[in-house]
Amino acid sequence: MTHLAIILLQNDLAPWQEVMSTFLTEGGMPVLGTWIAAGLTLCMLSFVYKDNPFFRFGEHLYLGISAAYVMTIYWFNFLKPKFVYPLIPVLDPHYGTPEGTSLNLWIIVPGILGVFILMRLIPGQGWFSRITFAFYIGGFTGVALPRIFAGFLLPQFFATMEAIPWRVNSIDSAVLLLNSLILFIGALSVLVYFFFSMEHRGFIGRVSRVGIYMLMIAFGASFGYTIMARVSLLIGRMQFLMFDWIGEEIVARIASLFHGG
Amino acid sequence: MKNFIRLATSVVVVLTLLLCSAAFSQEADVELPDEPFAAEGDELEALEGADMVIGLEPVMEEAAPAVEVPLPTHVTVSDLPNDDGTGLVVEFEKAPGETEALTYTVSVGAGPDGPWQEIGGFPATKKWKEEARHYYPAFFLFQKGRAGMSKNFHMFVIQELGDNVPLETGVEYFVRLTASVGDVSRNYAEILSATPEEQWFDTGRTNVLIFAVLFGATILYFIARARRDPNLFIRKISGLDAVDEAIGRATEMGRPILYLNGIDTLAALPTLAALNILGRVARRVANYESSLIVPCKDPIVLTVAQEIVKAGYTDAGRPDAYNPDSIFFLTEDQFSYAAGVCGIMMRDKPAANFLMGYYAAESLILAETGADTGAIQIAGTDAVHQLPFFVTTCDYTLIGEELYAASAYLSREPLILGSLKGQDMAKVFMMVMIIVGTLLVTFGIAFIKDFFLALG
Amino acid sequence: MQFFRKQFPVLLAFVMGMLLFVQYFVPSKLSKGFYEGFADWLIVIAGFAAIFAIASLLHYHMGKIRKRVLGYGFSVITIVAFIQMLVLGFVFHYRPGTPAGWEYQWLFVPMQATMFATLAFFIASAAFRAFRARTWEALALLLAGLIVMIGRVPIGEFISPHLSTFSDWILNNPNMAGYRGILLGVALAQIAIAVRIIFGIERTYMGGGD
Amino acid sequence: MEKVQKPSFIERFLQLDRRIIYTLVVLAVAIPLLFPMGLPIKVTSEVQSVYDTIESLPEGSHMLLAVDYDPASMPELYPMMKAVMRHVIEKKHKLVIPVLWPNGPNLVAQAIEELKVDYPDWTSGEDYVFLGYQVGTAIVIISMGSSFSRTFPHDFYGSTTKTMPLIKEYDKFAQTDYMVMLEAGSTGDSWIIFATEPYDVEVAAGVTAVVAPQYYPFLQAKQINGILGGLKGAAEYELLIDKPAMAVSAMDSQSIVHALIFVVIIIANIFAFVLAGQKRRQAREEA
Repeated sequence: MTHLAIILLQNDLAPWQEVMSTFLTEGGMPVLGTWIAAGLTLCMLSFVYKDNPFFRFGEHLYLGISAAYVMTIYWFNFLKPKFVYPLIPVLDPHYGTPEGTSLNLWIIVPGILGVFILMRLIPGQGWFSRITFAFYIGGFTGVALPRIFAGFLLPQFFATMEAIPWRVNSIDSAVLLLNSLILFIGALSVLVYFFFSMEHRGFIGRVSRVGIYMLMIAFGASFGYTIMARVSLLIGRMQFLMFDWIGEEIVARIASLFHGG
Repeated sequence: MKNFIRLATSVVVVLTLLLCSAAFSQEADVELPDEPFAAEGDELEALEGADMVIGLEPVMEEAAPAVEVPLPTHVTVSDLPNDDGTGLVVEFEKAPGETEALTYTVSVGAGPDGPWQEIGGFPATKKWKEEARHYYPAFFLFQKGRAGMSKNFHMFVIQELGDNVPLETGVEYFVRLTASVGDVSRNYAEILSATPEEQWFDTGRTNVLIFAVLFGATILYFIARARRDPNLFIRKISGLDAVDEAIGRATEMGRPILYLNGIDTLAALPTLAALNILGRVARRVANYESSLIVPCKDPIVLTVAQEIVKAGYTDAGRPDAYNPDSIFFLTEDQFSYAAGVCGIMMRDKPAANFLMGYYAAESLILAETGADTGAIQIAGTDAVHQLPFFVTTCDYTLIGEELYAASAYLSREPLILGSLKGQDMAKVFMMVMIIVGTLLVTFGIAFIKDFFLALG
Repeated sequence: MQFFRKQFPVLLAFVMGMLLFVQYFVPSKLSKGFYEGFADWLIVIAGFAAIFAIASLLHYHMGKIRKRVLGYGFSVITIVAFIQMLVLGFVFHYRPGTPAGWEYQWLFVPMQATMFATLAFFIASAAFRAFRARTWEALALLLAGLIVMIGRVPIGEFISPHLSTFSDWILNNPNMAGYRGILLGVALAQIAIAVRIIFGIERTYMGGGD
Repeated sequence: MEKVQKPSFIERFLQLDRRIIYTLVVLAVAIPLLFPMGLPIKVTSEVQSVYDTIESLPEGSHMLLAVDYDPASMPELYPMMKAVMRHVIEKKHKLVIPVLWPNGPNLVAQAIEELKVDYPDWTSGEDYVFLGYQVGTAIVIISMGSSFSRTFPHDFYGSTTKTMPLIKEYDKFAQTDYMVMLEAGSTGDSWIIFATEPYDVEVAAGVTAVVAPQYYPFLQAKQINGILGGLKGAAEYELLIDKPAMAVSAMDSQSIVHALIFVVIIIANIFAFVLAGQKRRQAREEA
């Protein structure tokens, strides 16, 4: 799900908007909506059987709508507040108040870099965009590098260095020892599997075999773990089709046919 | 192999040195268990910035209350370390006889006589300096163990004067501390003051700097070495050996090749890795004279992908065969992108699918649909939660690090191979550290681990 | 001009990379402002790239319509859907109780949920084909998968009350160990690629380079 | 090498068309929805403690229900949300509902409408306030520490919050007696860091199965006092409040689908094993 925010304006709705709102949220329109939603649900589900014109219709509709959705968000959340307002602050509805955007002509620089990308549309001038790529990728890599250490490498690194509870005097403590050995040896053997500059033979070969087994167990476990969540999604769609669309009463009546009552 | 030995030796030497100093510090700890301030006073940056350290005797402001309200004996207000000059910090050792009912309140004024503005309060069970590791990187260094560390010091950070008004750098602020139990309150005897200052190095990030320089230098060193000695070994990665086979098969069948760069933006490193592989694949596709389809999800990735494929065709000597229309934008929404790609898989029937880069839940939709069409599928991702689905449904999967090694493997460029070697050396270093560190921790010497934890 | 085509981008990537790397260690106001400014700049660039993406989208579908490719009618659907949603979105945002909000609720959301839900089918068929004990590795995958899968639903309790305990154990121990190894390796690989990019050794992304 | 004339049943099963599996999955989901079987569900301790806390609060306690998910996670979190809301209404607690995910509000509105059928006296402004969505995650949470009505000047329906009776007595995060957050991502981290920890408010998390592992460390650290995990957590809660609904009936489907996949995999493995044995024997005979 896209987590780009939509700004819901909290302003009071103008009268004509209120009329429109009533029309869309009460009476026939939600019913029509349910039917359309049910139809599209079936269209999209049909592709697991095989490609067909219904799916193709749904797919193309979905592509168009979602592309437009994202593009409007680009405008409202990115270009308008970050580019247009700093360039022409008068356009900001908060202009003149402390929350208003102030003039910032530096924003022309990324504007020019952005235009370089659009130069790709002109044959032969595509190389300009390379400057933008270099700015974007170079800068972002600089941002990422220390954060890989801080957020990723070092925490995992230190988490692996846990004391091994080697004093065994009960079954519980034996399990603890086993767990900590699995974590320790498991993580190291997977790292050995990833050695690229030496051949996996002899000792290294054997350790990397252990690494492969660890990976396989991890993959199997994640796979099994995810099944439940995915089945939930299908149940959700089925509940929509059966109870929201066909209707609870009709479904109950159909069910009672089989109950013999 | 020689390098391994050399590297391992240096690691052992460094660790021995650290171990020795650990032994000393342990002794120091035994001698002075209760006075970390007095013992290591000059180690503590926290105290360096203090403008005032005063008042041992609390003074009662009101008539002796019926309820006993304890006050701390030793309060300091100082600049908040490691910040941009908008913070002050109030610190004190917990008052003798502190109870759960006790609440501390901090007020700030422009002058020593007020007017006072209440900034915030906290119960005596909260706000411990021991929990604010980031601001006091060295504070824990010589404390015994981390786990059982008792909480002895309160700290309260002042960063704004209510309603989002930040503190100003270089302006002196006056601070009053009040302790209260129920309705009875007492003020701390002295009004303290301090000035927020900007810092230019974040000591809380020292360990990141150390590791970044260490690993960066290792990688650059091996790149430099590769310039002199370009014959480097790289182990077999079967997923990448299959690239030629897949492209060849697509050519024979006269069907296109589908290449996906994942669903993340260009600001993600897996996407960059995927684009690097795209460059190599495009060159091969151009040589084989088959066609390539690259549907994109991110606008910037789209533009870069076009440039890369064009370069690949040019390098292969067939710039005329490059068709910019085959690298196009589908949409930026996750599941409609998946729907669109599935549509392409089912209708254009590519004979080879490359699924590289970062993926989320849609990974399985793409891989299963692709498997159904009978295409050879080569996937590569570092998204650990999607790896199980690629491993089970694709013919070949590049797991995690292999995705990043792919561009070295396919290009065989000495410099990039060198960086791979450097990466392996960093790995050896890290593994030795983990083994030695774990052994030390197991036998009760937590110094090395604490040393690095303390730095960050 | 040759300089701007070839060397300048490499230099720019190096300068930007180093500046932002150093920025991480400097808490001062200047550095904070620089970082925030950079983030805003990236957003603006992304906005312009989005315009390019729209051009690409329209060009792709218009091309199909112009050439009367088989099924070009579907491209018409995409273009019409795109344009009407764009207009409605600009006018109404996606507030509930507006036409844009209505389309969002009754077209976009159900299609998204359905695409997501198809995973239930795919995960079943993938399990059927992949969970075969052909090799010892595959057996490890199979066993871990089956135990965790059945240990998470009520029917697992039915079979054995220890099953869910055991499935939790697998998730917290061998599973975690495997992922920790992958993550450590990936972190190292990312560091290596970042260093290569900053120092201009990896420049595939610039296209037509060397 | 001569081929067997017709593929045996075993061979045909191993090559089973995926569409047959899909059909079986659909049936395994739909039939239990039509005919609920009521397979036993064991209530776990992390769900029980959420129920116990709400149960033990005195009538009229202030509860906050944070809604941080969107339609994609609806199958798991919506039944959970309804079950918790139902419990709150039955115990006559006061409820305030903020939403920090842009596409969440419509789901809450829908749940409120559905609950009003059963509880027509449950009134906005007095018994509950639905604050709607506000952009800015962490900033919103921090700002709610000082005032709900200033952070959300209007509720979802456009009424002014400041004058509502409930908001007059319950306008600050610190006045919360218990909080439940419904999370499909990591917004819960922000709630814990900026609200429940600083103000020392007890909180429980209702989460999707996929993000549940992220929240268990909080439970271990006692930063949250309970977890409702995925559809199973929702089903357990519905059982606790004795109102089995969507989630309980869905659990039957879950169990049946899992059992189906399990059985099919086991049979496939046995068949593959038998087939391998047959092939080996054949090869030996030929040799």
